[in-house]
Amino acid sequence: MTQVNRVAAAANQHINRNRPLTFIFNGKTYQGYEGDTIASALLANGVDVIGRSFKYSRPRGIITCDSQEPNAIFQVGSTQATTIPNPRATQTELYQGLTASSTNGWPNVDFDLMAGLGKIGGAMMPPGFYYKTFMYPQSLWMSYEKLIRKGAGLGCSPQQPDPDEYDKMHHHCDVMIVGAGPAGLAAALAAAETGARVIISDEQNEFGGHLLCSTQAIDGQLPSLWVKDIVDKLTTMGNVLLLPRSTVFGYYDHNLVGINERRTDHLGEHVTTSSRQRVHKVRAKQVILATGAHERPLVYGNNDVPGCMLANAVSTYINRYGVVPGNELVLMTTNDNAYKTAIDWHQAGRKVVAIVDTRTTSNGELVQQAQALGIKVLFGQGVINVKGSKRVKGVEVAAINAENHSVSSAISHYSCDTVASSGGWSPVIHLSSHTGSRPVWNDDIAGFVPGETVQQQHICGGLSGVYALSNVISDGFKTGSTAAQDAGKGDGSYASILPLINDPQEDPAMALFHIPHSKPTSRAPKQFVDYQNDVTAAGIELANREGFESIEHVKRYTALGFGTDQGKLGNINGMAITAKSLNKTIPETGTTIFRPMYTPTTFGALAGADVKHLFDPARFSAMHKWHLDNGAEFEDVGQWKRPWYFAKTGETMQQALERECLATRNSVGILDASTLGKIDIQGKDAREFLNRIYTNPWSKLAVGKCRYGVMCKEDGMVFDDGVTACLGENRFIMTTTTGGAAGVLQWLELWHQTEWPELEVYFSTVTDHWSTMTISGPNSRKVLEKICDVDVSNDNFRYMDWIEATVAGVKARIFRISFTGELSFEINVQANYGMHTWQAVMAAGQEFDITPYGTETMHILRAEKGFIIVGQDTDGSVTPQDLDMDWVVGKKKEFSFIGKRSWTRFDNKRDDRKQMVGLKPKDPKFVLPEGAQIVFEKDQPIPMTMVGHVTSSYYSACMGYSFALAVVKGGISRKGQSVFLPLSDGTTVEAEICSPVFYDPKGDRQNV
Amino acid sequence: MLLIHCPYCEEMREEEEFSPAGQAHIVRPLDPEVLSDEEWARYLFFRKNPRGLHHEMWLHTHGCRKYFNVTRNTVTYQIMESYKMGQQPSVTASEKGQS
Amino acid sequence: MQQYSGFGLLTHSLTYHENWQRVWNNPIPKKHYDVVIIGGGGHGLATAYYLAKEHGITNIAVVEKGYLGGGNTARNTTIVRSNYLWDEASHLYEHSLKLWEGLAQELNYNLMFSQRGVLNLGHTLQDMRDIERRVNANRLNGIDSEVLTTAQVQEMVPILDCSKGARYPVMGASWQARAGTARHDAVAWGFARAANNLGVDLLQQTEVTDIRVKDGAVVGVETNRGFISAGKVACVAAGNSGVLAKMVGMDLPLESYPLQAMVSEPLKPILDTVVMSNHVHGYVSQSDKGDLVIGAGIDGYLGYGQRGSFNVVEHTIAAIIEMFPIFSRVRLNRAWGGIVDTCPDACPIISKTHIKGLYFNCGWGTGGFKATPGAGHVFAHTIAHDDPHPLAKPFNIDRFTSGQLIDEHGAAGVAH
Amino acid sequence: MSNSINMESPLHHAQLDDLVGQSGDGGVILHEAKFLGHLNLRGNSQDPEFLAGIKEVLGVELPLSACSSAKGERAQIMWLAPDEWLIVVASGTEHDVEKKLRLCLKGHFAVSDISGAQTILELSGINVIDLLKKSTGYDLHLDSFPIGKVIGTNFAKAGAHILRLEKNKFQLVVRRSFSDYIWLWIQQGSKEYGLTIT
Ligand SMILES: Cc1cc2nc3c(=O)[nH]c(=O)nc-3n(C[C@H](O)[C@H](O)[C@H](O)COP(=O)(O)OP(=O)(O)OC[C@H]3O[C@@H](n4cnc5c(N)ncnc54)[C@H](O)[C@@H]3O)c2cc1C
Ligand SMILES: NC(=O)c1ccc[n+]([C@@H]2O[C@H](COP(=O)([O-])OP(=O)(O)OC[C@H]3O[C@@H](n4cnc5c(N)ncnc54)[C@H](O)[C@@H]3O)[C@@H](O)[C@H]2O)c1
Ligand SMILES: Cc1cc2nc3c(=O)[nH]c(=O)nc-3n(C[C@H](O)[C@H](O)[C@H](O)COP(=O)(O)O)c2cc1C
Ligand SMILES: [Zn+2]
Repeated sequence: MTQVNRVAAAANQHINRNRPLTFIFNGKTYQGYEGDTIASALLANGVDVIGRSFKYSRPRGIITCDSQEPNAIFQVGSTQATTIPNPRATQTELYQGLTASSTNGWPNVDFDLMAGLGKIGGAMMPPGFYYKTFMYPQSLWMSYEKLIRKGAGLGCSPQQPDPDEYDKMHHHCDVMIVGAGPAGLAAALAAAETGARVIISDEQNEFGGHLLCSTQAIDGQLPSLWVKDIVDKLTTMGNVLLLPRSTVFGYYDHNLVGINERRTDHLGEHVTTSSRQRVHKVRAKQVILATGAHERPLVYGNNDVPGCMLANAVSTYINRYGVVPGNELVLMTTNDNAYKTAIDWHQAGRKVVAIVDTRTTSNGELVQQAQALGIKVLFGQGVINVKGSKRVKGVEVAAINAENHSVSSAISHYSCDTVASSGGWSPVIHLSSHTGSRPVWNDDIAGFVPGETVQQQHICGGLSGVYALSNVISDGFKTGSTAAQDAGKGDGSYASILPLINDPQEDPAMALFHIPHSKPTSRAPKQFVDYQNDVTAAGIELANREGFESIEHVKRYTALGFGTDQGKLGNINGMAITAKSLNKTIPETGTTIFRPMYTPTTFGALAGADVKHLFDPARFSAMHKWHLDNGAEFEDVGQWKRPWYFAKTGETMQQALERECLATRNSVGILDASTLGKIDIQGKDAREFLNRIYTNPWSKLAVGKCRYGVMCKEDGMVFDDGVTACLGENRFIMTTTTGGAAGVLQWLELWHQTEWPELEVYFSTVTDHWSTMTISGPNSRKVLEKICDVDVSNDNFRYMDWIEATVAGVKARIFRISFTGELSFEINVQANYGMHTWQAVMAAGQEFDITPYGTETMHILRAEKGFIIVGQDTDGSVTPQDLDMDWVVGKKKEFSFIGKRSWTRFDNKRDDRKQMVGLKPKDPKFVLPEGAQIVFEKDQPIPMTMVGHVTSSYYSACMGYSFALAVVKGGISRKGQSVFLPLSDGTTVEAEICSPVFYDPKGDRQNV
Repeated sequence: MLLIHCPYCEEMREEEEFSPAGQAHIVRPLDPEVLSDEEWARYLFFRKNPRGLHHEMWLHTHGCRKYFNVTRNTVTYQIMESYKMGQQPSVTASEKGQS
Repeated sequence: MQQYSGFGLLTHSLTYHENWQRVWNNPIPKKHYDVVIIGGGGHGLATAYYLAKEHGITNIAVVEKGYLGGGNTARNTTIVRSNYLWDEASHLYEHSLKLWEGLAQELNYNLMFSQRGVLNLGHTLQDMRDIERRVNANRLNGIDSEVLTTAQVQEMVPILDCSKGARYPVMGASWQARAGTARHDAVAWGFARAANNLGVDLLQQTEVTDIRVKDGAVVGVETNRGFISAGKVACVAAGNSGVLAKMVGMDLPLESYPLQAMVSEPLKPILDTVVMSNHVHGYVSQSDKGDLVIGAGIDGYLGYGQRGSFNVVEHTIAAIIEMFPIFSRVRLNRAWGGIVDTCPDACPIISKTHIKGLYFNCGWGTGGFKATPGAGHVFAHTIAHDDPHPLAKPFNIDRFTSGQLIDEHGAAGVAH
Repeated sequence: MSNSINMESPLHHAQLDDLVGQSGDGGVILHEAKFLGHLNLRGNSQDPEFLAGIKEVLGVELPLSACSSAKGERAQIMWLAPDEWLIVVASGTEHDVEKKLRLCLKGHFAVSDISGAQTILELSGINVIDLLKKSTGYDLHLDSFPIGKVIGTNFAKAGAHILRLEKNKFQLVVRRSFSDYIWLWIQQGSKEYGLTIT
């Protein structure tokens, strides 16, 4: 197929005719050029229908040339891994082999079966129709919904994981400029000339903004030369970062600007040389918004027939891409500016049927120019309806009365294949709205401009309602230097000389949005306001009639502005229609809120490199490699990977656990305990501090001794526990739970820094400094003796003592503490020696068949002893008393330590609180599920009265029966009684409440 | 995302270096045991939660590990000042119903 | 009230939809109401509806400073479920869920309440213990709830990454089949229309600037449209509850934080349950329009700006990709924020106060949408009888003094 | 069993030694300065005796202004907080230095040996700034981050202290348990520039 609409090369064009590119759309092969978007290439090839509308399945064509496009939303990509749902054809650059298809239309966009349904059903589908139906019978809704969902959505999600990578970069600058049109470029140059650090980004592939489609001379030359000149200057300056293809998707508090740079999308589908997209997070001292203005279409009958376009888009296709998207043009405008489009069309050698100007007259230079070219101008009239279905065939034009919204003459018909419309321009206020600033209406330009803000923000050019190019550029220079000055650079003046520009004199524009039809809006042909969701003028008026008067209600009821263009094209028209129908002004009606994303932003880019193995840091101990090599399965504990159990070949988990438990109880086991938090506490008030933080007393703990402690929050609930050892008169080392380590250190610092700064004490984390291995079991001493230079006999090294020694040639601290109830030694060495020492211990233990065990065996062994795990046996609502651990509460401590006061509150004094007990299932082989709920009475109707739950539960290989820890209401005084556990499989099992200490209740084994 | 001045590191840092730590200037009662349950509950749970100026604590988690105070507008998110622990704010709002 | 039905749509289409009635009026405030409800969100409107319908009190105004349903009701991720841990909470939410079932028919307004089920994923052993505990509690409380294995989860949601290679592999999940989503706006509008029909005045763009109290009893509210006298005043202002409390010199055990949500561009159907993960910290469902509705974390600091921090968006999206790697090329369309009022125990306050005739319903934090009908129902009872509804009793303000907190943090670790 | 004592630095398992010289001219150059002595020091910077003691033991003045560092022949000191410093000394001398500090310092102070807890990664090369821009939100411009400055900040999702040695050379102090993550991160982030290990 030939590019029927491609016209002769003109100087200002931005396509490379020497690089033709082949692409596929809806299965057909076409050609375009480098520099084309899919949209320009499709228009060049004369493709009219590019999709079907969402609700009514109407044929749709390309309307715009930029981020406003509501219709040309495609599926791009050729594989299930690389496909991209919903990119806009107008913003997608062509590359060789690009594959795209429409997102709606079945079996295809030219022949769509749903269209018939759309026509019939359309009448029954006004806004909010689904709130009014599909209700009866109740039971059928889920089936109705299935049907509704069948029609949902535009593109398809990929079905396979993304092969591309993404990353992010942080930047800091004095002046960040958003938009590289004439205003932004001038601002960048002025700011950069002061030496300020400048970043300028634009979402288009080339800088130049509006000038890319303009033919207006600057300094007597093509505007692209002026652009090139400035870009060249900026590029060589060293203090400027230029970011093309970079959308500022969000403007956040404290001048944070989020930018998504598309780095490889224009090169092809899966390019491996760099990340596909990169998010830049810019902290700018000053932000200049130079985002320009978007042209508004007019709202008229059947204005969605392919061939209906924005005037400026038509000019852009002609001037930038060398594409004239039709043969016979009717232009409807409310302003002089759009006359350019007719002139461009005419100069491209095609026929302008007429300019329909809604104003009664205009004498502006462009009007005169057009008339001089022999173009027919019809004043005081409007295009009230379009004929045609898959392409415009003609228009109905009539005199209109905007005041009372009526048609005031007979209708004349013109045949044409293209209708361009311009209702004026709307400043691109989106970014300024992101930080909470509300826009204000400006009557002069009939548009909203940014309102008050607390950000360090400047606006210039089209965004501030300045449209004449000479003013735009001088505004840019001025704003650039002012912003630099505000950032502490330069004196506010600028060196650059204003270029010579001749701006055509323009007559005032008319504030008109909605073209009347001879019938009332409700009966007129559909007049689309927001194309993507098929929102019509009639729909908006209906919403108003039904009482949805707030513009936010209109949005939500009709879906106005909900689409992927977020109302760029239709919002202001919708607001104007609402205002009119409610007899209000547009500023009274107000806008809805523009929020990030400015244009849709790839999830992958927002996540950056924080995916897969980098999603969250995985933390490892110094012995991790050993665990890997020895078959460990790992458990996630916080960010740590801890060995869970070490299965030998062919073993089930349960077998491994039984082996590990028995080995430890009968001989010796070894656990990597390096992940426990360790805090070095030094200072003369360390003891006093511990007294205040822990529930038990610390005043008398002698050097060389260890003690177990429990910490509560001020509400009296346990939140961490561990052993603290006295290293010196004024020095302690505290251990915390693995998951609690960071929190506990912050907790200590909080109290010290905010409440008791007078206490002389310092805290430093030493968690990572120490590798910790616990050897536990009757033979543990024998193992240690082989490699330790100190007498570790019971006489010399008592339970709950710690000593310094050399182990395997390495300086070590050994704590004689036990979490298993067995004779245990916790060996701590500097972590660089962790692996060495571990291996030495393993070698020494070989003759005793030393057995590595993981967290699960550790949990079983400690549970047999009734030791709690904070976070498993407690849940933030458990006091030490509830745990039957009143012994860990100091009764005579002078200071009212953290948590104490709360215990005397009403609820904490109840004697039917849930208390920690042991449970013995009646069936000694049955392991109660952890999390099973407990009831006192077996045969209760639902809802049952639950009195507690199982917190830990295991089969004990050592004891030969299963057992559990649980919390039970008033459980401590119910020992010996039966409870019942109704399980999720419908069975109920019985268990007996007992002491939580199952194994070696006297504690002899750890004391030998 | 906020940009916060750490009075100890003496410069502006990204929000992600910090952790918010709630309302500032809540003094722990010297003798909790003499308080009524109501008074104790007040200390534990009741907060000013103002719409407007708020004095709040932040921890420079990844920087100097120090807690400090910030006066911030909870509507505009503007930060008026940062000051060290133990110091008083210089920017305050008089709020109705507050002692 | 004009009845809605498919047949109605057909007949109205013959007259070009020109004859639909207003769904609510826009009245001038009366001088006096028996009950003034501050806050025209879902909860306020439901309260008005049930007061009028079940307690015969119809001289009611709902005073809303913006537009009806424009607060958190307009900005939540619409997850409805009742599988809470503690008895008090699960009974309240189950009461609500039962009301949801049949509410569209009662209100004659399709709320698009879709019981497509909610999965809460577990990624650690402790997650699985907590899930088991909660599911067991739910079942004994009469709430449908199940524990699923990884394989069952994979079968239910084939696009979820359940591989062992994930940073936090999926170990299982809890599943509530009766849970799901509802169309948030429709909930507000449905209640508003029904309340309006029962005679309730809906006063939009009317901001309460002060609450007047005389001799320990409430007498009315000051608004930007003048003083309105009231026998009783019920505050249902979500994130702004603290501001209202301050008007009568009260502090509440509440803090208001920014909570965000976001949507992707619309996609063809790909996910038909709600998938939540506390551990990787994100959740997602797909709306009937096709967009992925994604919930994010809460900012850690107070904020009334109705927007949140960008890093929360980044972390949330990373979490979604961790669960659903195939969504990496999908694009984010919009992100927004609400102001949620959170209690120290992550449970609401439905309570009388020390001021006679003044009531608060607040503290729903990240999860009060699901409670809309239930909360409105028990709050209406509380107001009408000046005595808490039995289901509301445990949610008294006094619990912070007694210590009888209902700690639902486990259930609310991630917003929902 | 042999008598030798094998030390393993936090990045031991990355087998950096094997990678040395393997990847030509990378835009990012990484070197692990392993096994140095690391001491965490706490004390009162207002106390002249404390300052004098430091000077005496380490032969260099304690850096007092925020985010500054000092380097002497025996030690390098980094400011971490107004009352906290990191002292880096030659491999194996940390015990002696600690002992001496305990002897010479008076009043309220604290010293903790954390030599096993962290490692120092030296990052340099023409793209080192690019890599750092991907990793930390701190402004790396010489005006805000001059040579000799040290900052505690985020490094990707971990924390780190970063000291600037030269325009294009930095020291990263990272925690042992996070070092594997940081190694993976550095590899990922420098892919497009090339990574050279020295
Ligand atoms: C992002 C996000 C996601 C959430 N996701 C879920 C979810 O998935 N599931 C779930 O169950 N819950 C969710 N929630 C919570 C849920 O939205 C709320 O708990 C619930 O909507 C609260 O309803 P409401 O009617 O009490 O409050 P709102 O809807 O906020 O209504 C309060 C109203 O009070 C008005 N008001 C305030 N002050 C005044 C005044 N002075 N005068 C007059 N009017 C005033 C406000 O304008 C507002 O309209 C989410 C919340 C957010 C923000
Ligand atoms: N005479 C008229 O009626 C009239 C009306 C409107 C505009 N104009 C012309 O428009 C131009 C206005 O100049 P200008 O520089 O203010 O605007 P511009 O439209 O020339 O440039 C704005 C640029 O900002 C970019 N942009 C917008 N939002 C962005 C985002 N979020 N992220 C990245 N980039 C973004 C756009 O891609 C565009 O390139 C002048 O040439 C003027 O003559 C004329
Ligand atoms: C469940 C749900 C789905 C939404 N889907 C969309 C959507 O598809 N497109 C859109 O633009 N906004 C969508 N929104 C967001 C609204 O546009 C809006 O941002 C939100 O209601 C908050 O209001 P505000 O942004 O005006 O403050 C959705 C909101 C909710 C609660
Ligand atoms: Zn700091």
